[in-house]
Amino acid sequence: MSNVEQEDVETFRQRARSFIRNNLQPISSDALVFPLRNVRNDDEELTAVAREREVQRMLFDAGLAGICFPRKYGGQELTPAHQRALNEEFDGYEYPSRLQAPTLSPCAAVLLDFGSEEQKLRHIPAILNGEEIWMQFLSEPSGGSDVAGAQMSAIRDGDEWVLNGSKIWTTGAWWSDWGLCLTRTNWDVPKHRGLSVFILPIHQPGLEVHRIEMLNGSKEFCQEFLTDVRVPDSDRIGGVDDGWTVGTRWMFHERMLTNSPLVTMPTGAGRTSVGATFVHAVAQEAGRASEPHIRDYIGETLMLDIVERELQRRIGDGLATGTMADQAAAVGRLFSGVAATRIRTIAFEIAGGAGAAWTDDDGELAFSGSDFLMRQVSCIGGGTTEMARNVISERVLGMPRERTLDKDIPYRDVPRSASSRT
Amino acid sequence: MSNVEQEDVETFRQRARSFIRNNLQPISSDALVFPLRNVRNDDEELTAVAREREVQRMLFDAGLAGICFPRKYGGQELTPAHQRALNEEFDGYEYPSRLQAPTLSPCAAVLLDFGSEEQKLRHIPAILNGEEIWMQFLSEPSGGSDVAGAQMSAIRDGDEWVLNGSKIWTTGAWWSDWGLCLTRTNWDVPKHRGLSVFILPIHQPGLEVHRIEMLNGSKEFCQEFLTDVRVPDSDRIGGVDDGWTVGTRWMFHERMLTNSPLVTMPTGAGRTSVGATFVHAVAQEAGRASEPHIRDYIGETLMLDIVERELQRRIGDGLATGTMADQAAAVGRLFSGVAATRIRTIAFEIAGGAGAAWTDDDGELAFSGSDFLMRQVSCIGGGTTEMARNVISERVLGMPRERTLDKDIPYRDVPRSASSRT
Amino acid sequence: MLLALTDDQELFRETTSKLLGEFVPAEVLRSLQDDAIGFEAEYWRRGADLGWTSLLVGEEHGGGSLSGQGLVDLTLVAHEFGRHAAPGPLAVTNVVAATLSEAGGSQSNGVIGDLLTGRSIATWCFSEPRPHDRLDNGCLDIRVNGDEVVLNGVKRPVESGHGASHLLVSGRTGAGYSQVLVPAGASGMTLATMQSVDLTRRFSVVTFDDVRLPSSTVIGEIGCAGEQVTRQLRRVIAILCAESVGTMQAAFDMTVEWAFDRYSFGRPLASYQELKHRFADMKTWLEASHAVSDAATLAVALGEPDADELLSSAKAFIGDFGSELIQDCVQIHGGIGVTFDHDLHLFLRRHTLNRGLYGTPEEHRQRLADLVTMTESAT
Amino acid sequence: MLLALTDDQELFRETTSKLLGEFVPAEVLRSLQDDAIGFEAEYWRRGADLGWTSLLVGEEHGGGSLSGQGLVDLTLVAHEFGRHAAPGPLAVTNVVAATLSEAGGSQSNGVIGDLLTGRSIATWCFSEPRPHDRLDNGCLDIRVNGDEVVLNGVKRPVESGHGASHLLVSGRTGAGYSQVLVPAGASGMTLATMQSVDLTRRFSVVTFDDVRLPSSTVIGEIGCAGEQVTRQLRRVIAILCAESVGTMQAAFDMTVEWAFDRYSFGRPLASYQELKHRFADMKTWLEASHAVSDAATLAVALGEPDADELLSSAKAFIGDFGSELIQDCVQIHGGIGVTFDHDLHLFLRRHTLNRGLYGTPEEHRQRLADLVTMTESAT
Repeated sequence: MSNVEQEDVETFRQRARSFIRNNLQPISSDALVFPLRNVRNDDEELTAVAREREVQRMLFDAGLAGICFPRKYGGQELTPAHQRALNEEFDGYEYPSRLQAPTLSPCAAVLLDFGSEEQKLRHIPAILNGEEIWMQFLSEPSGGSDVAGAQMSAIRDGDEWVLNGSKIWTTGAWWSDWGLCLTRTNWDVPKHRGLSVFILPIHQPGLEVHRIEMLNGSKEFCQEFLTDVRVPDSDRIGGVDDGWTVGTRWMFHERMLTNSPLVTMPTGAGRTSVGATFVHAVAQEAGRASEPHIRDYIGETLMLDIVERELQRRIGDGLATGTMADQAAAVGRLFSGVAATRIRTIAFEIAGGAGAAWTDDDGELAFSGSDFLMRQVSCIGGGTTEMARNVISERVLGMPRERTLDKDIPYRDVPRSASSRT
Repeated sequence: MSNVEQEDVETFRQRARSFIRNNLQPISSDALVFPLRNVRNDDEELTAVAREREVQRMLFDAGLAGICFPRKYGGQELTPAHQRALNEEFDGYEYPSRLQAPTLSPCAAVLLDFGSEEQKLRHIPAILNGEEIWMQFLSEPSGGSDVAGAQMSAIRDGDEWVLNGSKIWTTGAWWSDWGLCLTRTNWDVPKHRGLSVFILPIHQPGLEVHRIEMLNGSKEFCQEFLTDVRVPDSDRIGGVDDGWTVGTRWMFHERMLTNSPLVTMPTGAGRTSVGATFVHAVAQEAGRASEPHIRDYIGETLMLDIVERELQRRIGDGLATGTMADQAAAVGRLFSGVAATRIRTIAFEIAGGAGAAWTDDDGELAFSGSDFLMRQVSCIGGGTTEMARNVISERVLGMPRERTLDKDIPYRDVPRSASSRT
Repeated sequence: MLLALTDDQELFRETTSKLLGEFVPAEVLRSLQDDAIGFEAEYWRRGADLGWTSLLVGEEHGGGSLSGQGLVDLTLVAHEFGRHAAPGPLAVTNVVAATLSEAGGSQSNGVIGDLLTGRSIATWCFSEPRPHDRLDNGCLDIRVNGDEVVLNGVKRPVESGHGASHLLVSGRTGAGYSQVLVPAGASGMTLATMQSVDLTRRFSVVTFDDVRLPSSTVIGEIGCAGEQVTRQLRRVIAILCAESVGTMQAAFDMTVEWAFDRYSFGRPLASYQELKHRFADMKTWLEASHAVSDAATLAVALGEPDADELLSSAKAFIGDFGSELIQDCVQIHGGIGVTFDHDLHLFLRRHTLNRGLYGTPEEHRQRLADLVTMTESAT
Repeated sequence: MLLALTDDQELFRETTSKLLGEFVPAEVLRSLQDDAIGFEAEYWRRGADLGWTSLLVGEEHGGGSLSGQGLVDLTLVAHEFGRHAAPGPLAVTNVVAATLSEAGGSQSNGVIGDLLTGRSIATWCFSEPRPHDRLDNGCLDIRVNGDEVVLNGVKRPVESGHGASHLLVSGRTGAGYSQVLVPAGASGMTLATMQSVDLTRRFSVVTFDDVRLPSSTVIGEIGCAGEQVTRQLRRVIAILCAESVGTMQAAFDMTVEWAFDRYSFGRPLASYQELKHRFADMKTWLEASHAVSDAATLAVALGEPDADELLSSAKAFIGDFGSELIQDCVQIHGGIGVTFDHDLHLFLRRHTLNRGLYGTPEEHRQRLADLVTMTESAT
């Protein structure tokens, strides 16, 4: 910790509040419930990104960015309690959501954990002031939940590495700047022992960004194709072939999500909560808000909102005080995925026939059908709920690990599909 | 098949109908929904058993017992279609339920499959005329779902075998006559290869029947303790150490349950169905039968009743015509377990506070709490739903078998609990 | 689908399946996303040649079934439609054709003929907008005025409203039901396009503003069409259920295959117990859906007294458990399963659409509860 | 339970746990099944000595908390009660003691003193029979007649009605609420025994037939006890929730242990992925229950404006998900888990009891919906 006198939480909160109210726009909270609705075109998306970079810069200049980052990298070096106060003050206001995850966490978090001093000084201030938006180059098309099974190849060539392969499920890589990339540098050792991590600019020759079209038309996600992309060895994070050491922390930061003290995210801690507000609006639109059966759904939604908030708070406290193991973050991830799925289902149930066919003047109802088609996204994105359950049972409860058949053999000999096998 | 001219189904149905209506009592169907309610004392139970033996004898004399059993063993040698007609005619009438499962199936079914001619001639007619009620001596206290892990020991002594050990979860062993018993005759080979099956009278020296008290006070289930019980080798079913060949069919017959053409069971195929009738009565008692939310539950219950009936019918057809593998019976077992659990939960939900505390004049409501405490019984008894899911995924869908660590080692070396291991 | 088909039925099912595989593979479906009609005329004509639209029509009108139970035969087509997420107004065209054939009257002969050859399609205007959007809640007014009938009201969603040559409109004449066969382009009738979860099925809001037609367009007796409407509703639900079971089967089959092919941590997904157990649940729901759908269809075909309770059980069960089944298929596929280029959503869409038409699961549970109450108060 | 206890709190929790383990192990609970009161007087006195009944009572009456928030401290006791399925009217005795202490008035001093020492117990008469069995639906009449009050009505279920020296009765005086402290044996008051799912908690139907008492038995102002009743309800729900979380914790811990110890097919149950994933779900529900229970308790203790939404969220969530958790523990145990000799049902019973008292999950979801409507129409 630094020796500078620390601003107390209340003073900080007042400062944050006055900045936010004087400089930022109030927003509706729908975007929080259904992040993947296909409601913005590309121009609007780019405008939104630009505004968020601007807001991040304003926060940086106002001393409200990087609350728990060290001062020497442009942060405030304050405590999770300060971050929480900031989150509470952001409730109901615009905030630079695209710069939080994955830029601040896991990317900047991994840089903090494993980056060299040069790397940190070069990138973290640029991240905190909104200049650099980062993406995780982590998942691969063939990979599913097995992130350590990366097949993106990196081959050393003097002081450089040559990368070839494909990454997938990067949100908005087309408007982002840097990628944190897990690669395979050694195929002759077991899977976890042949990985290395690099950072690289996204917009460069040999790196093609393809926009993935989701079933509802949304194109937020991208897939990247790397062909002979050269990365200097100075942009390696962690040791050669020791990428899984980095990867383990990386996974931890990913599971932390809203619990991370590195991330600014409105708590929704006010009197109402986004899910219940949304479901209530759907019920009103359907003219059914007073039916007891529908009220049961509305009540259930508020319950899920509140229980999730309190659960995340408990986990946050547990992680902060060390009474819970790092892997307990998976408990929050599991709950939030299942709860979001349930809330989409409830809205769809309330919408009735309008979930199947609708007109534009059906208001909130008009989204219920395609939201329902996208329902599982909340249990897939950011690590599946299945993986969360594995982590909870094995790492939190200490139950025997699932048998893997790829542990003690060279990765090149691991069967990767029935077809590849035959 | 015999050469005797076969009675056609309609004639048979008319004959069955007139016998049933002229000789048997109409009954309420509640017993079908909640077989484990603690509502009868021992005297009443024994009276009921005696009446069922009597009814079975009447059916036997009327040519309505053992519809699909060979004539030479006292059966009718008719078809599953005849059995189904009989089941339909029994709808709403008393029937000898205690003589169906496990006496007729799996026990008599296993005798038919593997018994010697002498064994069949001795026992099957006695079963069909109500003289002999049989029990499965199958599960063991240490066994859980792993029935092939039997530890009941049988040691050869000349022309006899000496049995020692304990069996559990036999329904009503205290009023039954014979047991079909899975034993271990060889500890030095892998688990499935050291088993043998015997039949033995239940009421004999050295065989102590202990009544198990369920949490709701019901004492239908028993545990048996065998101490040096001697069984002649002529009462062995199948080969020495080849008991798993018998066991596999035994398990099949157990999963068949209501689909077995050997078993008489009212179909509930009439206009109403037991679950919905029951749930509707609970809702009326609670004064809530007209609330839309409660009507949703009532509708769901009727749906489950009807879908289960049609599913069982489809599986029955599939098994009879060979379009489905034997193991498909597990599909019906899984559905019925889950549906029964759901129906108990629904009744409990409708009862509201009366599920927690009640008076005797609360009618149907008075059972909802303790029924709920016993809810899982329908997913445990007769093979757990977990085992059914294993069978469906592995044997019906052909997915890879779960890894077992007890397959290729002598059974005496298999770890049976963490405590036994250390 | 039925466990056992006759040779004729199996051939018919197979020919249908082949035609669908040829004309409307997944890439074609995706390309039809923005098509106004949702299918090519040639496709529909070829299907009609196979008999898609003639199974419920009497032989005197040129129709005929394979097995004697045209509805049962038709659900084989519907099942294949589900398995291919195929386009075209299968249910409504058939239901209208059946009613026209049963109602007799020579002036329908031409319409029936065109439906049989696939030259034109027809649709049924049944559901209405909120607050009249629940089953049996419609209020479109059909008034007799001399030798004319006058229609006022709104129907939605109406399937293939834009492509149909004729719209069979159900409405009220006082306390009774009437049905009128309205030709496309009738004066006072306006159509507005709706959006739907499905890629190729099209729906409209159809507004009737003093639409005047000769009395000869009335199908059946004025004010006495209640039974006709009930029969149509039963048939359309049976067809939709069979189609939905087809979507479930397709999604399930794809996902089983995926589970065998895809490896994670050196093992096929199909070897993970937690997934195996989910597949076991899905298999159970799938078989149950086949069973209740087939039983309901047969009961409707034979006019059994328990047809309604079977139908509502089927619609409610297939709706709810089918959603869970297909969504779990999505979950098991992971991110790829929610992309536009993957085929899974084609089945999820079709299932979701059918779930919402002609009564949601919730509405059918309420109908089932009504049946319980009726039975219990009768005993 | 709270993640972090002070040393005082931890000592208190531990001493309570030890006393429960000593006085009411599972065999004792089973033996109390047919006991009229459900616990031994000595047991309760020893608990009172530890402070079980004094945490909500003001210091001026001899009470006092450990942490400054008596309700928070009391939920530690409740949690241990849940973990041991312990007997005794913990919630109602404390809630009555708190109200008497807050209402002041010297004539309650003796009653409070006896409650603090554990010499006697008190109970609260709140819920009423159908059709007045929903929350806030009571109609027991409390009428002022000169310097007397007259009670007419029925209360059920009333916890420990037979053992209580005093019954705090909530009722209506016109549109307002009143509360009267009725001594055991009051003329016109009759008690009938109820049955319950719990082994040791006892309940009665209490009928008030023109029960006349001096006005001095009124606690607080006549007709103005609404806030008192609300406070009591909040406290009793907070205590019940904490106790229920304790039952979930106990069932979960037992079952995790079982899964490690029990082998099937040569492997511990805990190595089966399908079970592991169910344990992961249970762990999630358990942590969520702890979290919302603690947050609700603190909000009630501090009088926060969101206390009601937290409480109803806790009561609904813990009720529903707790049932599923404990029932799944039963399922994992198999047949042994539904036998009387096994301990699991002790926790299932207590949880099921608490779920049904002071509002089922369904009722609390309705309350939450009311809160949403209020908030949304305010904005």
